[in-house]
Order: sequence, then C-alpha cells, then structure tokens
Amino acid sequence: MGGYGLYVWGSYAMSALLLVAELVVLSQKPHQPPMDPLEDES
Amino acid sequence: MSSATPNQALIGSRWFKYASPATFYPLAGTLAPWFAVLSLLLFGLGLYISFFVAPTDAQQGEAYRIIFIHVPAAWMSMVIYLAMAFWAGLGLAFHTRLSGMMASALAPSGALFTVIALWTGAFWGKPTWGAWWVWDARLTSELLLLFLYLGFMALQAAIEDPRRADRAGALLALVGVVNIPIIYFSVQWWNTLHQGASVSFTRAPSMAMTMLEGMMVMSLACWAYVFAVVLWRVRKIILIRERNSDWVRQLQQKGVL
Amino acid sequence: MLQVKQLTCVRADRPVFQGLSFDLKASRLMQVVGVNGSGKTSLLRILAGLLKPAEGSVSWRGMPIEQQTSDYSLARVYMGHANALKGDLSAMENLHWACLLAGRDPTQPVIAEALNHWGLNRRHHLPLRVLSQGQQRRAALARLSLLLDAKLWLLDEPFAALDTEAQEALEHLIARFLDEGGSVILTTHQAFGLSPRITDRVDLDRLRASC
Amino acid sequence: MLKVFKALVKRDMTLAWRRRTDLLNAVLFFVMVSSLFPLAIGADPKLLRLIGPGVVWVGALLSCQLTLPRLFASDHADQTLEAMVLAPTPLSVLVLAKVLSHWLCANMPLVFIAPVLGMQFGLGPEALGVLALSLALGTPSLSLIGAIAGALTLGLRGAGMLVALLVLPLYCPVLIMGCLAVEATVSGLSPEPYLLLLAAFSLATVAIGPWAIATAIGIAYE
Repeated sequence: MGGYGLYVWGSYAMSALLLVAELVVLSQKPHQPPMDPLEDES
Repeated sequence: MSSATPNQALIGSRWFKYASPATFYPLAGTLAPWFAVLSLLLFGLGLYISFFVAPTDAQQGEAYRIIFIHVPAAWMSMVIYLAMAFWAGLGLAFHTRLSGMMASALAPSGALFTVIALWTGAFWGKPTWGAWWVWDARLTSELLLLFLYLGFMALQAAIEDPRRADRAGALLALVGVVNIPIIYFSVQWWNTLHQGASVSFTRAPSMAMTMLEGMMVMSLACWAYVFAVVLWRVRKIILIRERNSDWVRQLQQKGVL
Repeated sequence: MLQVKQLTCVRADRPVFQGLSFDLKASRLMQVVGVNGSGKTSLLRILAGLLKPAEGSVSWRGMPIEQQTSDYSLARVYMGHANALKGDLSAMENLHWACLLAGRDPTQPVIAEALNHWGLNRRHHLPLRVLSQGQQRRAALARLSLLLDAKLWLLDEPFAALDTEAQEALEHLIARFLDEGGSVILTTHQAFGLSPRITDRVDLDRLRASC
Repeated sequence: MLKVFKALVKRDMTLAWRRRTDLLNAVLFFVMVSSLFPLAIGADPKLLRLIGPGVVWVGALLSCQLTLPRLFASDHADQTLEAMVLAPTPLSVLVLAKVLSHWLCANMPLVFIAPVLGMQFGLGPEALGVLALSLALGTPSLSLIGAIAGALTLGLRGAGMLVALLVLPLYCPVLIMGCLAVEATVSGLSPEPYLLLLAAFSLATVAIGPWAIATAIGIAYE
C-alpha cells in the first residue's frame, strides 16, 4: 500500500466496524418501553 | 384535518395501500433481505474494483483509495437527510403515522454515514495534507450536518409521546433541509475568504474511468445497505409503536415474534 | 349549534372513551360526569380545539372546528383547571389582555366593575402573585363576566376551591348566560345550585372504551 | 389584528421589564464571556484585534440563545399560551409579536453593548459600527430560529440544553456572515455584501419563521 497502509486500512476498518455495530444494535431485542401497570388489570 | 378522515380517503387509492403500518410491515420484511444480499454483492464488487482494478494515483499513491468509501458516505449522508425531510413533509401533510416512523428510522443511518464520511475524511487528510482535521468547506458542512442529525435524534428522544415526537422531528427536519444549502454556501464563502485555511478538496484527483466506476458501485452498495437497515429498523419501530393494536397481538400469539 | 359525532379519545395508546355523539342547542346546560381519568378534561380540550380526537369530529354550526378560524374562536370560551393568568401582571392588565385576545376590547371601567362584582375592589392594580389563591381564582372567573356575549362556555371544574359566596356568584352568572341564549358544558364533582337547570348529561364511565 | 399585535408586544415588554433581572443576567453573561477570551489568549493587541469580531459574535449568539426557552416556557407553564392558541387572531401573528418583544428586550441591549466590548479587542470605530450593525441585522433571525426550537421543546425536561443543540448548527450562517462583515471592514474592504446577506437571511426567517413556530406550538398541543 505504498506506506499509506495505516490510513487506507484504518478508514476501511472503521467504516466496516461502524456498519457492523449498527447491525448488532439493530439485532438486539427491542427494549420494551415500561408497560402501563394498569394494562393487565382492565 | 382530524387524523382519521384524510386517511380513509387516501387509503382507497391503491398507491397509499402501504401507508398503513399493518400492510407495510410484511412488505418491509420481504424486501429487507433482498437489499441486504444486494448490498453484500455490490460491496464485494466495489472493494474489488477499488483495490485491484483502479490504478495507483500519480500524486497521492495508494492513499487516494480512501476516496472509494469517503465520497459515497458523504453522498449518502446528504441523500438520507433529504429522504428524512421528504418523509417528514409527507407525515406533516397527510398525518400518516408511517412517514414519521420512516424518518425516525432513517436518522441513525444518516448520522452513521456522516461519521464515516468525517472519519475517512480525516484519515485521507492526514497523509495528503499532514493534518487529521482539515477545515475544508465540505468537511465542515459535513460536521454541521452531523449536528443536525444529532439535534433531530435528541429532540425525538426527549419527547415521550410518539405522535408529537414524529411531528416535532418532522418540522425540525424541514427547517434543517431549508438551511442546508445556506449552511453549505456560507461555509464555502467562509472557506475561500479565510486565506489561512489549507488546501481544500476542490482539486480532486483526476478521475480515471475505473475510479469513477468504483465510486458508483460503492455508492450503490451503500444505497442497498441503507435500504436494508432502514426497512429492518422501521419494522422494529412499527412493532413498538403498534404494540397495542390487534394485528401485533395476533402476530405475538402466532409466536412469530 | 355544536355537533359532536362518534368522538374517540386515546391517551398514550390507550383508548379513554369511544363513540360519544351529541348535538348541543342554544341555552342548554350539559354536565359531564365520570371518575377521575375517564377523560373529562380531555373531552373539554377536544371540544375547545386544543386536543385532536383520535376519531370523530366536532363541528360548530355545521363546520368542523379545525377548518374555521375566527367564528368558533369568538363564540367559545374555554376555562381549564389553571387560572391562565400571569402572576407578574395585575388583575386589570390580565383581564384586559385576555379580553383583547378573545376579540373584545372592554374599557377600564367595565373591567373594574367586573372585578368589583367578584370582590376584588381595591386590588385591581396589584400583581396577581401577591393575592391569595381564592382571589386569583375570582380574577379568573371575572373573565367570564366580561365574555357574556359568547355562545359556548367550556368550564373544567369551575367550582373547585371556591367559597360558597363565589360559588353562588358563579351560579348566578351561568344562569344569566343561559338566559341570554348561551350554552355551557361543565364538569364538576360537587352538587351545585343549578342542578335543576341541567338539560344534558354525559357519563363518560358508560362510554369507557373496551381495552 | 394590529391592536392585538401591539397589545401583546406591550404586554411582553412590561412582563420583561418586571423581570428585568433576567435580562440583565443575559447581558452580563455576554460581557463576561467576551472578557474571558483575552485572559485565555493573552493581551497581544494584534491577536486580539484578529479574534475580536468572532468572540463578540459568539458571545452575543450564546446569550441570545440563553434567553430563548423563557420566551414560551413561562406562558406554557401558566397556560396563558392556550388562550393564544384558541384566539381568533392567527397564532403566527401572535408569535411574531412575542418574538419581536424578545428581540427588543434581549437582543437590542446586546447590539448596544457589543461596540463597548469591541473596544476591549482594539477594534477601530468603523469596525465597531459595522459590528453593531451586523448584530442588529443578524439577531432577528437568531430570535426567530431560536423561537422555533423553543416551541418544539415546549414542556420538555432539559429544554434549555436541547434548544442549544437544535439551534447552533442553524446559527452558523449568521455567525459566519456577521464575522466576515466585521473582518472586511478591519481589512479595509466594504462589508456591504455580508450585511445585505444578513438582512436577506433575517427577512427570509421573518417570512417563514412565524408559520413554523405556530406549527410547532400546534404540534406541542395536539
């Protein structure tokens, strides 16, 4: 990479990392907003 | 303008059939995997072109290969904001709940691509201009675009009631989209007038045919990726927002979720 | 005058009441009853135009209230739980502004007379925050005496925290308004002198939506 | 319509006058922020003259944005804003009156004090004049854009901080044009193009702003 390896791989690695991180965050179970306690009684 | 009547009138027309979350949910479910596969293929092709086919640049040597991720990411960050403003305007005008969800689904991806553009921009600036952060006109407006995204997401996070969050975010997106050209040109003026600023990006390296192709393919790959991610995220938002409606309960009973 | 069709109110994705319809004629007194949280305040806010109903429509003289601008705004007077007055301004300034905003322009003596009628004789020019809670409530009610030319009063718990003397004064005022052809929709828990004059009752508990 | 407009401006001015300590705080904030920079950067006159316009403009921008949440928050808290939403006069007219009174009470003092602060940075009389003029032309759009953010964040926790986050990117064009105007005079060029742009931007926001603010208030009340 003609001595620029750090910069080229650095940018591609970070981009890949960010894209994968977005997929991981998306695949987590959606956090259920606090259920209204009255819901189950009525 | 009460929220019920315009929907009935519009839903009748075929094109708006997918305006209701219930019908859009399965459609998004089928489309998302296709876009995911498409984006993988395109990324593979794009990376191949950018690393093996494109010739080394005369002046910058190998460092310019960062352009194949930097420019598509910058384009995407702008396109996603415009898409967000489009859905926002639609949601405000027609009171369709789905548009608000689309806008909220687009925002994180837009912010992500802005960060990628800034990061790769800095990594490109270091070898070629010797500084991690170059106060170039485009990079600066990219930074301001990131602030607009963060403002949008912060506003939506601060409001509990989802309806109000959508509509408030929508108005902010519209105000933002009106201001983007103004921000861009004022930053452009600011850059050219402050002679002190170092060399700007305007002198892009000469575009060999293959380089342009590489960038095109990578942009399409980003497009497909964004479609897949946004459809996936909008499905999650629909489930959270519609948890009280019966079609979601049926899905839960069928054990699909 | 006021037509309401199939009104449904939803709060935090949970339906509160459904299918409410009625047609209110001139000089009618409607009482809205229901337990706390049954949507009484939400109903009044929907009728006033502050809150959008999930379904159904509210029309004034045949026109949905969202589409028309000044006609309904001039005809309707809405009073919520809060006094809606600025603590830093005096009673006189507050009332003058409130009436100007409602499209009227009463002169100083007219406002002074209304304030005296409500027992705030020597306190016209004091900043409201120095007055007691009861006196501030009277200043808010004095606004009604200045808006007798309206057509519809929407009063949310008007008798709350009122001493008997103020309660009687308010009852006389409402009676006078009804006689002049106006109609009133109010919510209240306590019994009040005008019970014989109630013409319509809406019980939101009966309309509680099946969750 | 005009009567109600004038009455609302007068009402808000009396309200602000009765709470003038708040306004004084905002102006003191402006003075203090601007005086911090020489301490931080040192007293080299040439350097100070260079950063002078920028510091004064950023100080004005921050102190204007400091007083914004109060514009609607107090009316929202004691529900007088509801009466305005229900009034026959269009909400955008009322909102314009409120923003005008905010501009007169909060921003005009900044315009008068800015030249005094400019002296701290060794700016010439002509530059100080352009500084005040650019502030006078730029602050209306600051108030209007800030009012949009204020209306969007009605009744939210931490609205003050949120307004800053929403508003600062949108303030950049005004900040850039304002500083360029003063720098042009310092370096002998004519500041006219920038002042005209500032005025154009303010006029545009006066045209679109009230509609956006009224819509934002409507959204908060739906």
